Amino acid sequence: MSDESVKRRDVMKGVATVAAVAPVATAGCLGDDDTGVDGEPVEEIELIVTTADYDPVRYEFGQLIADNWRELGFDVDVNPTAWNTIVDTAMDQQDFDAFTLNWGGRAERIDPDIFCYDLHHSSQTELGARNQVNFENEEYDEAAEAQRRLYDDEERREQVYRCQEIFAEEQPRTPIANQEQIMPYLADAFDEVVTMMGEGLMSFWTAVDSEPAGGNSELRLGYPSEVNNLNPADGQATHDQQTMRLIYDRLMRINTDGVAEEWLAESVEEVDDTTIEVTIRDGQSWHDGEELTVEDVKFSFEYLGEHSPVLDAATDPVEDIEIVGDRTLRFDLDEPFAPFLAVSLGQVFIIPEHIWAEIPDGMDDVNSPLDFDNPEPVGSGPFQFVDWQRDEQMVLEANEDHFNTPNVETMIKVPGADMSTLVRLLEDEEINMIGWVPGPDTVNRLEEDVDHVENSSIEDHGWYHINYQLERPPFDDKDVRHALAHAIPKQDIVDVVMDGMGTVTHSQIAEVNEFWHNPDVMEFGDDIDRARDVLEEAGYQWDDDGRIHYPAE
Amino acid sequence: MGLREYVVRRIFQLVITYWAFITLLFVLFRAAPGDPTSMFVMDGMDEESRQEIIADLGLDQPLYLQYVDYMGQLLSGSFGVSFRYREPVWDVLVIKFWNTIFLMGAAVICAYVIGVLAGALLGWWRGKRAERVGIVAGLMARSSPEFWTSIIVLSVFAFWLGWLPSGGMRSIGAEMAPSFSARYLSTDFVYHLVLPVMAATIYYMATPLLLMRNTMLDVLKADFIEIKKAEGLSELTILYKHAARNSILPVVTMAAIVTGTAMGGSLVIETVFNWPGMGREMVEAINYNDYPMAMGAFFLMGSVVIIMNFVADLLYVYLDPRVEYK
Amino acid sequence: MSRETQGIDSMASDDGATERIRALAVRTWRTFVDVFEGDRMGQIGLALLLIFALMGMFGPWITPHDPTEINRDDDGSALRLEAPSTDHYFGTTNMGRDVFSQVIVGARASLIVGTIAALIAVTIGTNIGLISAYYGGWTEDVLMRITDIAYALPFLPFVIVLVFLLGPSIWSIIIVIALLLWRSTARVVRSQVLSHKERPYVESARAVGASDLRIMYLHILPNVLPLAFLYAAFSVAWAVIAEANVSFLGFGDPTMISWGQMLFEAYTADAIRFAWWWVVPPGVSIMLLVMAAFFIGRTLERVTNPELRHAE
Amino acid sequence: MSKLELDDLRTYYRMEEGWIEAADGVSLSLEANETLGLVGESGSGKSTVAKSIIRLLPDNGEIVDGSIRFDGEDITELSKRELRRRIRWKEISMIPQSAMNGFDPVYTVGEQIVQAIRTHESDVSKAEARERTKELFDDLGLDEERVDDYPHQFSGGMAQRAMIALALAVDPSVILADEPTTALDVVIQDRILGTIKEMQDELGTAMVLITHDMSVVSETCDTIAVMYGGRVVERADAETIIKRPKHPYTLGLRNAFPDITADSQELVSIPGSPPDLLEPGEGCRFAPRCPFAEDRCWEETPQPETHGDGHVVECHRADEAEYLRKEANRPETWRTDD
Repeated sequence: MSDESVKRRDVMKGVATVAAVAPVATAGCLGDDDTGVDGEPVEEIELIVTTADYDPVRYEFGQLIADNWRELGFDVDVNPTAWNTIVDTAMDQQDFDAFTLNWGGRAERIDPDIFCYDLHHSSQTELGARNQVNFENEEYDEAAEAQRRLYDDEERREQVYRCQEIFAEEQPRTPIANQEQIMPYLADAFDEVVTMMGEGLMSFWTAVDSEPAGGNSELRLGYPSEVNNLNPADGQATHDQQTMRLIYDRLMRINTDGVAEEWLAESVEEVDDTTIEVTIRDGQSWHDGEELTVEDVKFSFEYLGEHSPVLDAATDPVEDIEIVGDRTLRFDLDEPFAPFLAVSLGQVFIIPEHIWAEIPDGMDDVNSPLDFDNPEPVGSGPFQFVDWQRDEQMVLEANEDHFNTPNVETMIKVPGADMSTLVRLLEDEEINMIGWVPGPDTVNRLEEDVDHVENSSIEDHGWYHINYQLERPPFDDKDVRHALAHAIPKQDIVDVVMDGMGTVTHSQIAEVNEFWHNPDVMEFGDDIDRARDVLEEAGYQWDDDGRIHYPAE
Repeated sequence: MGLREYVVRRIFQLVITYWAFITLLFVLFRAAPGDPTSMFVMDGMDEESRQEIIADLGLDQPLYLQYVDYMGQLLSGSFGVSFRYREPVWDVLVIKFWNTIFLMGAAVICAYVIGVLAGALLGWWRGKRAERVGIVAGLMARSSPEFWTSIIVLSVFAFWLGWLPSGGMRSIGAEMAPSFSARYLSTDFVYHLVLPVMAATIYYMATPLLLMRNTMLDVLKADFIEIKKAEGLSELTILYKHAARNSILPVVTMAAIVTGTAMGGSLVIETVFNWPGMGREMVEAINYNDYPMAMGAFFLMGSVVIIMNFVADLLYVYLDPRVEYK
Repeated sequence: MSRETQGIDSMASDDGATERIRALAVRTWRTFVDVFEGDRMGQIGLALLLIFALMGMFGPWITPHDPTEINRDDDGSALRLEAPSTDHYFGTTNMGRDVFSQVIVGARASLIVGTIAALIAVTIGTNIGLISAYYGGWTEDVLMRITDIAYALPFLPFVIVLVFLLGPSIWSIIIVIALLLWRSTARVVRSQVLSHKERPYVESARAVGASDLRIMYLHILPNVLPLAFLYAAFSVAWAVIAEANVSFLGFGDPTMISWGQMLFEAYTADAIRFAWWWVVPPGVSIMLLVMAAFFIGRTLERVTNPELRHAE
Repeated sequence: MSKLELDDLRTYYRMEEGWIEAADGVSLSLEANETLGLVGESGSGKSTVAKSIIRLLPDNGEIVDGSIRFDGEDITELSKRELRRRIRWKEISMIPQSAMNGFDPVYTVGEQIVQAIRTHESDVSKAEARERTKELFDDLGLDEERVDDYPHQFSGGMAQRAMIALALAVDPSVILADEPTTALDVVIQDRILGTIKEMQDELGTAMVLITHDMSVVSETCDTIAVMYGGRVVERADAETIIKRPKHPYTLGLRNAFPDITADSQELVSIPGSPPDLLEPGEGCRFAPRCPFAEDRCWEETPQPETHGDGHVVECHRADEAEYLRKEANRPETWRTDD
């Protein structure tokens, strides 16, 4: 705590110096008499939001937040920016005052590691890494590191709770809301529809375990964009991975409760802190009929570890893989890594060595594994690839030989140019499920007017939030962050922008992620008066125009 | 100048235009901000991985080397590999190209047939109320961007009357026909084709319609029209065999431009009607920073326009026996 | 000989220049008045344009609501998708914004893009046409090849690519549209100048030693100006449509309300299915503005082509 | 019964400002095999008369009164359809001023003649029609092979011959020739006129030759009607008109062309311009330009009066013709004050 305050004082000194130098020339005429306050005015805040069409929610709540901040006396410029540019400037170059963001809830992110460690550990602050806000807090770092080492969930949870507490107290980002994921499907087509936090009807389990109604044997799933490619080494887009995991097995799967469970692995055993022993199921085969062996598994981790930029992080902790039996292999880790089961074993695709060993060397025109378009993917998963007409449909067929044969016989993935074309297709019964959240108005219309369509609903553990650049004033002052956070109309955002389809949140781990969520952290939001009080107590002042000024020196 | 010499010269011009077009493409896209990885940052990619991919795509090479590469690739008939699909751009586009050609080709043909016939009629009806109504209708159609006509026909024929499918090119789940002709001649395909073609036709019809009417006014003043009337030919014969036939030249030249507009229009029409064509691909490619794909689509669209210009010039020579090759 | 065949120029001497231009202005003005007087469509076009221009200029002051404000009812909840009422003439959007106010403010984007892009395009086009026709030779060859290449570029894709490269702002939209739109003006102006170049008034100007620039801009240009005006009207129409298309595809200026953008939002919110009042006003506005430009263009066509005046 | 008889034909054009009285009370008659010359300046209404006969008036043109009898039948009463099927080309064909513009440029001349034949004689095969076209070409002194040429490949004179072939294609009984030779040079003019005459004699076709050129009619026509300001001011047999005209306008016209009489060597044109026919009101329409106009000429419209054998004149001073002729021969008479 004392370290932190020292640091802050240093920064403040810096600011004061700048502030003292810059307006010195004009000090005479801009003197204190004019404004009635001592400190320099707080800089203009540029709030970067997405464009309305990229994400109307972020665009809209950006405006609401700006309105409230202005009420506090801040000078706020809302700047709707193309997503590409946000990535380049704000996320890569860390060149921003504040910007809105949404971490989508993928199954792999149910494990708290990414939200606790990757996003907020001080080692992740270099350009391009994910701690763009430059949050550096030793105490936090300790907790974030600790949760990685603890294989015991209860013990680990304590550290995760600690992370959430410090995060809330420091407010390097202000969590705003979790979206309610409402996805429509045809009621007549299914007896039972499985859904999952964060992914809704796009989840693995929906495809595998949903029970079609009599007469229907197909899952026709619409999604508002097309799969890019089915190269397991590439898979940059979430959607690609969501498709490939139907075709390729993984050793573990994250189940609907968010817990990693054995999948292709029959058993997973922690031999010690850094040694994991995995035994794979007996008698598994590839879609082309070849037998799936433990060598394939070893090959997959090594091959993808070497060639796949996306799975790089997942294979990173692995130092060595050793085959110790017919169906058994051991992973040796550099250091204890608790998320290994969920994040690594649960993410790395198992690919056939007899095919991928040839790539790229056995191919013309393919220079690296990433260049391979993998036109007819061969996996061992519950679905096997049949045909793909890009932008029309992708046909997958149930793998009858799989240990968990899907309940549907066929799955057709249908891409739409946008949500409205998909909703049209659903109403025309051309497709029977949509793996994306339509706008609230469409949800209401489907609910009220369209009888044959039903909505499935589940919370997202992904979170809408706002980021502050902690290296820049005034965000370097925790009091300011607190005040800004208090001023955010979280409830209004959920009610108005999301039309009630969401939940206010105060932590980076969502409430729906019950096991890891810490319900007892500092809460901010919906209280402008409190925000003003906080600023006043910290010595901030307002001039006659209502503009906020830094505390006098 | 003989016909042959004219054609040769025209081909030479074609080559120059092509080269300039291709170079322009390169310059445009290499100046583009962002790179193909930025779309996926939120999906969990770290910085190191991004740099790896950028190097893998050759984007860290000096610009002139990239240009040489690019020209070499194009000369060997390759557009390169899609950043996004990891598949040769040509393989993706060859299917979408035909999807677009069938859609926009049908639309331009419909627009021309209807526009020319109706435009001729408007010219014939000079000064009548029907002409006025026709002109206003034509201007109205031309003033409504494609997406607006699309929204209207969609609302009427798909949502309200429910006669036609609201999007897509084929029914979902239909077996993919193996042969080219079976793909594009099935009733299912035509059923899906009607609505987008209608939307596009309404917009593109206006240009030939109004132009045809204008040139008709000139042609109808010609002496031979009077003679043909005096000859006792039927009005229809005079209107379509003589007057319209003589008015069609500028309209034909305009076809190249209308085709160009239609290529652009495919961006909008295909997006609204969920049509798996080049236009929609291009919009997505830009959104995904997939430059080879966007370039490929742009290249093909430009090629259609350039070739249509070329064909229009040759057609001009064919249609008008008086034309001199200059 | 009529004015059109002779060219508006008989004096080549310097002192006549201003007078001549004034006379030309007066005559042109009279012709405009004449032509518009006899043409209902042209009058409708002018009236519409005037209305839109007023909306564009005074929009922010005459809107009944702030177009970006979320309207709420008494208990603070947003008035989402309200049907048209006396309070909200065109109803509200899914965020509770007033559609009527947005339509009024949206006029500005269309007008700015339409007029400025058209102005730039016609300026470029007229100059290229003038210079290439006047000098001929390789100048003409080069300029006309460039024009050919401009014709080879599919309009909308080019605009979208470039807007994407330059960043989505209204100014890049304007520049990019203008960058292609000049091509048609260049071609027609060139052919018109070619025919003027050989006329006696140019010869005599040359005989008294007028410079090329002087001949081009003081003698020939006034004669092709009506044509340039005509193409300016058409360019306005094309530019407005282009802006709408760009916005509809999601590449528009995110900081500015425009009709295309409104339709894009309405379309992606699927409002076609349940909120016609949000869809129809911006669509009809685009149509009417473009129609106004075409109506005016049609009337101007009669100024440039007197034959048409008699034909109808 | 005359082949073609116009009785008090009034054809007006509707304008915003009122009616243009382009043909105002025109009476003419044409016997089989006769050639009638219709002479006048442009704007005199001669073309309006021709267009009225074949009913090709522009949309704002209207036959407001009078009749046009063809073989005794009033063809102004016919429906468009009947007119097209029975009269046009089959009975009355025409030769336009410029043959080059009379053909559709995008079809060969042969195709167009064949089309005309087959429109009216549906039982004729394409090959037969083509044969007949070749024969016509032959008769008119054109190379048979040229039937496959496009109009632009013909010279002016040849095009005019081809046009005559078209006009004669279905053997009409009347040809309206509207300034058929004005576009050609003098030598060819003569030849074409000769050819027309020849064909006409051979086929027994009547012809109305419309021209502003007195010298042309004098050689070719049996009767001549002179039009001015929408009215026939004088008509008679050719010799009478050439030798003993009575109307001052005819006198003036005579002076404007060489070789009609040896009396005047100097070519003198009539000063002034054609009258405005927009509701002209009372008075002789030639009065403003007439050197012999008197007060009554300004006030009363002269009516047609017959002077001798079929010589009809519309002039208050027709009785003083001898004196007028003498005066008219002096160029000074036609000079205006300036």
